[in-house]
Amino acid sequence: MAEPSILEIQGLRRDFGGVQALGGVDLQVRRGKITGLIGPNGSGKTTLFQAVSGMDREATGRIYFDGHSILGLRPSRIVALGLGRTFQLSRVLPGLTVLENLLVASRPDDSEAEDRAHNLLRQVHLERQVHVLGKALSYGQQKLVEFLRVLMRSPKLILLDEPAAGVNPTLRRTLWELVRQLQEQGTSLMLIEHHMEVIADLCDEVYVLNEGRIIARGTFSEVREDPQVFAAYFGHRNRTAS
Amino acid sequence: MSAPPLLHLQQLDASYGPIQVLFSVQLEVQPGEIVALIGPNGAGKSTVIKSIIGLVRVLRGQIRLAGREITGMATHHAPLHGIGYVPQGRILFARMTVRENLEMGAFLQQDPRERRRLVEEVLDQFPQLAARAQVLAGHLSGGEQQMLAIGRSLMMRPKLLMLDEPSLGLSPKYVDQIFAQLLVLRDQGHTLLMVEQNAARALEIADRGYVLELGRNRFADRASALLENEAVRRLYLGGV
Amino acid sequence: MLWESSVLLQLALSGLLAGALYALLACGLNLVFGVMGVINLAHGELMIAGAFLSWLAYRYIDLHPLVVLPLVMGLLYGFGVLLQRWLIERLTGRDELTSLLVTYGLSILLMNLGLLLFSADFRSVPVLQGGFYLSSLDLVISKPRAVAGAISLALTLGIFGFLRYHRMGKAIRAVSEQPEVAMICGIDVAKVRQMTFGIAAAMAGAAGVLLSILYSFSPETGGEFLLKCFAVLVIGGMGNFLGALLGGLLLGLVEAFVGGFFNVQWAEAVAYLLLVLVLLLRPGGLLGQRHAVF
Amino acid sequence: MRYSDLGIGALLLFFSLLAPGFLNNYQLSFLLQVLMMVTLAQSWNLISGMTGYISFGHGVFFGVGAYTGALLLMGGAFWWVAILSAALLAAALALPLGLLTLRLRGPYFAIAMLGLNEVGRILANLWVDLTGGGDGIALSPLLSPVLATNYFSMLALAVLATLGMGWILRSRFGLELRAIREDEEAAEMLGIDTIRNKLIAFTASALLPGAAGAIYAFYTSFIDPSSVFLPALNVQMIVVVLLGGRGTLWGPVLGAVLLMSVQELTWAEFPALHLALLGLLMILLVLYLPDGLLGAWKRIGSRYG
Amino acid sequence: SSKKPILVGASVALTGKYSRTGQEQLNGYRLWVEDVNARGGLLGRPVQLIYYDDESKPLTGAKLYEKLISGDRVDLLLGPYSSGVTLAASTVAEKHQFPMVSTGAASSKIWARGYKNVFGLYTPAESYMNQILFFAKRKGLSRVALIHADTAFPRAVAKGVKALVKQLGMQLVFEEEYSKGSTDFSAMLVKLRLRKPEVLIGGSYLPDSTAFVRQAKEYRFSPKIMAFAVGPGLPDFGENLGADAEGVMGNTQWEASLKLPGAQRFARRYQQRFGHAPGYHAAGGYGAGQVLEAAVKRAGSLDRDALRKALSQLKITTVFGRYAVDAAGKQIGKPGYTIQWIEGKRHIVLPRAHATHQILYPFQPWQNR
Ligand SMILES: Nc1ncnc2c1ncn2[C@@H]1O[C@H](COP(=O)(O)OP(=O)(O)OP(=O)(O)O)[C@@H](O)[C@H]1O
Ligand SMILES: Nc1ncnc2c1ncn2[C@@H]1O[C@H](COP(=O)(O)OP(=O)(O)OP(=O)(O)O)[C@@H](O)[C@H]1O
Ligand SMILES: [Mg+2]
Ligand SMILES: [Mg+2]
Repeated sequence: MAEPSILEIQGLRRDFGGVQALGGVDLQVRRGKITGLIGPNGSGKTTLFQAVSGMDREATGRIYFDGHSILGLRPSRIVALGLGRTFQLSRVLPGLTVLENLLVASRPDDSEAEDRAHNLLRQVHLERQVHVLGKALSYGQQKLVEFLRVLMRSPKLILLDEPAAGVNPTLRRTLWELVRQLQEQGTSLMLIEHHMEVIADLCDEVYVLNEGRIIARGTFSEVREDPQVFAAYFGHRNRTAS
Repeated sequence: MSAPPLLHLQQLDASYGPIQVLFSVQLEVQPGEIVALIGPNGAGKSTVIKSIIGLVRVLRGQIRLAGREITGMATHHAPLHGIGYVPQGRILFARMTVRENLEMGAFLQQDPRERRRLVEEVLDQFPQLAARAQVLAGHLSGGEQQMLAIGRSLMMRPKLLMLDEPSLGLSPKYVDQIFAQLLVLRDQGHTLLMVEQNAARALEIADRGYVLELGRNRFADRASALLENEAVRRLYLGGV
Repeated sequence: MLWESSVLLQLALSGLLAGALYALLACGLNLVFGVMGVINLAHGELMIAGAFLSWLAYRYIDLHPLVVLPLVMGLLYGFGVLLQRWLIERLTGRDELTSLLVTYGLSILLMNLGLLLFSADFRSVPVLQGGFYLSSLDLVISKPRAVAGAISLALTLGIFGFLRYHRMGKAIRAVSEQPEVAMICGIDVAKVRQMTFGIAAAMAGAAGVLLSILYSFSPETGGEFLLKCFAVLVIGGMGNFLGALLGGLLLGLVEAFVGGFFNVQWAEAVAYLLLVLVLLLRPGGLLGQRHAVF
Repeated sequence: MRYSDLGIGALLLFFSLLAPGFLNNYQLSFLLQVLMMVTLAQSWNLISGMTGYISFGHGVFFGVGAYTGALLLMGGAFWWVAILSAALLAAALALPLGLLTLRLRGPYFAIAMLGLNEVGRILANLWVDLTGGGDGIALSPLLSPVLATNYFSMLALAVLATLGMGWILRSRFGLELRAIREDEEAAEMLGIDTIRNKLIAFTASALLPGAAGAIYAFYTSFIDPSSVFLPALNVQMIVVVLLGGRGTLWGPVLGAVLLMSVQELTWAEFPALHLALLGLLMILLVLYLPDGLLGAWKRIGSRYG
Repeated sequence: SSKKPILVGASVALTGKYSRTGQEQLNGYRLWVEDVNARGGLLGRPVQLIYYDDESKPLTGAKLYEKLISGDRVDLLLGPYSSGVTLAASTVAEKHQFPMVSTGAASSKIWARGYKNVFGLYTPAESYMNQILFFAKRKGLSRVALIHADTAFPRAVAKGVKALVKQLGMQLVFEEEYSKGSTDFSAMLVKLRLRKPEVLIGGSYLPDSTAFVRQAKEYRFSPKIMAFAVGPGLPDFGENLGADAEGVMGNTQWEASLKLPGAQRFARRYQQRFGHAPGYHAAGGYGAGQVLEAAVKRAGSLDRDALRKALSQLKITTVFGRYAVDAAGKQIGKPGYTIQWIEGKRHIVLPRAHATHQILYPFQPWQNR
């Protein structure tokens, strides 16, 4: 392969009025792989997603997605290039039904969108909620809809921001199953997650972010041995892969 | 047992507008206990807590606090009844300082000196917050935010503290801290009712647990028994 | 000859004094927006209600507007509380659009009731006539302007202090951020909202009384002032209390200078121009903050 | 469009086409005004009902259309050329205006539009050479098309507006507009080109009032700044949509017929009261009939059906 | 069956910015209808007035004349109040070739459009300020400042002033237009103080002229002559300003003190009937009725062509004054009058022949009062 990484970030910086949320981050997401992004709360993970997805256009540095420089592009342009993301706090469209939420996220020319939507909803046991308004969903249900919505366009790269937070353990397994299927179909993924079992299980490579800087990179077993990572992230009681 | 339970839900039905969500839910919390409430998404766990606190309309049934009926109370009376609540998703007054957030927790305390004293007490309890007392709440890290939300709910020294997913979105280090803090609170004499998707860990520190599904009671037992229960493990704890 | 310092000073002074009134009015509008997310399009009519009360008191019981001021503020406080309880409270949880529409309806209703009761005639309360003359600077200070400006400023700053330091003021801020959590803290959110709307209405009423000694007014005057208030809010940043104060003074100044150097017709349009300019260049307002800051 | 919608539409159209045959001039002018309201309301429905961007200044396009139409007619243009140009000019104005204002979220947009009417009025007043300023423009009765012509032009416009709305409501474009209304950032993140969509909706929604303004100018033969840049017109179009039902097809039609009839009656009976009543109506509607008469009808229908 | 009433239609400003003057005009119409019917009606039929509120808006006015003509099928038309509404309404009348007697409108523009069906009563606005300017010239004044609102009538006044100032060789040192409804003149006054005009002329209505005088006092602006088009002619002007009205000049179309046939009697009856003294708008309303009455009598029928002919040839004197129109229907028979507030009362001061008081000159500077 001529170009191994689908996402290439170089020297990404972002300040919020003096607070440096990202202090020059370099990062690659390899094609067809699942890349984990972990780090303590407030370390800048979501901020990085905001910049990559075009929601925040005030970051500086370089971001290449699938060969295009995308820093400064509007989200819809970036989505058109094949990127999809979820939000940490779900942004389900409150006045649209669950089905409409999925349909509006599909490609305009997708004639099978409706079937796909029903299929996906069945997999996470939301088939009874098809015609329920987004605002009438529980916290976890919203997170699930948010996740399914990204799949409607079959993007090349998906950024997932704690997709399983607030989702119950059983469904969480289904969700990870879906993620693995996506990978098998050739989709690249980047995942923010605080559950270490998942990171250990799914991720081919892991980046650890702390105070806006990458402090470690490697496979999960490599980074978890790193004393710096241990101090910043895991704390006194290490409950990792079970 | 002569003393009534601290919290007692009897045959509780509740709804959002025309849509009924809870069906005859039963639940008891004894003084000094930690009780965990678990179940799949959309089971109605948050709704149970919201109906206790008066944020959701109760259709039928009763809610008793130390024997006294409080069904359908006005939410802002919760501190008067000795109920503290930590909502799902660490919701703070982001543009007020840590100290002001805590002060709001003791809004009902009219005497400013007494209010200040309460703030100091809670800050003693959470040394991490003490260092950042003048910082805007919105600028705290996730774990600190959750601490602040809990601290705020403790300002009026509630008998009953209800927490909706305290570990949501927290990094492992903070999750450990929070769960440790909950045990400390129990030892200080607070009674805790906790909703968690981190169900296994919740049951580890809880005395008893309830499993809710589709708005109905499914299981209720000692926490350790639930952890052992095959069906519970498979269906709700994500085990095999 | 327009550049003479006495002329500049003259324009600046009358601009600032007029601006203080905008600030008072805008701060009330801002308070309601900051706390409830409601843009009260009837705020101008509340002001006119204050002006007419002042006029009635002067005309029929011969009371001086400055004596009537606290009374009018009290009455409008009560009216504001009722409006909140009967109207705005019912809209909580509905989208922004809804409250815009309801207050728009309210504004039309109040204005036309005003027209029915008082006709479209312009009134004024001719007290505090004339001006002080400072011969050393060759400066005249209109008496009504000086008094109205000073009172506006004092009221605005007083309310700012209340929000900043008083327990109830802090409760208002808490409600503005997270009403549900405020409830859990024991704050009676409905009451606090009523109080907020009441305060805002009282501020509008006070502005009305001051307006009555400054200019002539009719039931239709409210709308024009409201538009200026929006310019003020946008300049200062919606929800930003201090911003509104500064924005008000700034608008007064700009109007005076545009009127002085160009033409009063343009001075009337300048508020809107300023509004559009700020919106385009700094959509968050000059002091740039989207959310309630007190 | 569904068959029932087509049926209703055809029926309405049939009667409207025959109307000039059996109505006197005054009744026909009344109908013309109803059709105008339908047109304006559909246009407001498109931008504000669908995307949630509340336009309090849509009347400005009406004003621009009225002046364009009147001036062109005086300059010797065919009446239909004048109408077409008025629509196009209004849209051409909406495009840059939308580019500027549609970046503003929520209340900011509403505020920016609220003042627009006033700016239109002031400009028309100041630009004396073109508009005659406060004196207004009187079209010679000889130049203006006759009432029936104006009536049919307005009818065509109302039909066009309703057909367009019917299409949009069922199209993906409509769904995307609603997504924008719900959460614009999230919609953008779902790949919806929000800027383009808003601009299209805004520009398209300016065409209708532009044309309507021109026809209205022909019909009254006299315009001046304060009568075509009329705040009350904005109120009326909003009330019509609310009365009928936001984001629905027949809501604006129903609303226009009802409101104009009520106004016509109250006007004669309580001359000073009717605007106050309009305000009250607006409040009551939002409080008690949040989704308009059509919505209430559907709710009752589903309860007993 | 010939007892079927004759319908006279009009729109009046009952609400909106002209409601005050509109109401007076309507009262004038109503008093005339009562009198006509007391005299046995027109052509042996009773007269009935049909009117609607035009909200002071031209477009509404136009709509209402359409309603009156096509809907109510009235037999005769009276005009609305204000030049703006009349400009709009007359277009409808013209479209239907329906003659209309117009009062309450003074802008010459109305009669410059080649219409054949509008017949005016008011002295045209362009000549309102002529007497005052001639007087100023006689006193050797030359620096004139002109301010005016931006609607049809004030603009017409301004046009007349500018032409005459030029013709008399005086100097226009300041001119500024303001939006109707403006009440803050502080910036304008700062400029006026610098220009030091001797004569200030305002093309103004009541609210703006009142506000201007108040603020002129605050800013100590005192030219030798201060005159406004409409405001000082109304009792409210004195009421609102009290002693500060002293010396302000203005125009009137009519005063009860004028020696016109029936004027005193009209003023008395009006006072009884409506509880206040009539202003010139009321007298104009009554006079318009009289003109219509005379025209119908002369035409002998309600035929529109006959009426039009009668109206253009008619020359009579009503309680309002002389009526005679040129070929376009514009009033040419009636002079204007200059008034001044003196000791809390309105007095006619010019022309001399009708004066009820010696003119007060110059305007007392504020600081000397
Ligand atoms: N809009 C903003 N304004 C000011 N500061 C911000 C803003 N967004 C983020 N920050 C700050 O930037 C830092 C990084 O935040 P970010 O949300 O990226 O953290 P995170 O790694 O996603 O944390 P978590 O695991 O809790 O979600 C934090 O200190 C946060 O307070
Ligand atoms: N505002 C609302 N309006 C209507 N229905 C709602 C609303 N909020 C929740 N529901 C419904 O009530 C049910 C229970 O919701 P609840 O929030 O109590 O679930 P939960 O058990 O807390 O789930 P989670 O673990 O996802 O937070 C869900 O099926 C949801 O669809
Ligand atoms: Mg994050
Ligand atoms: Mg929940």
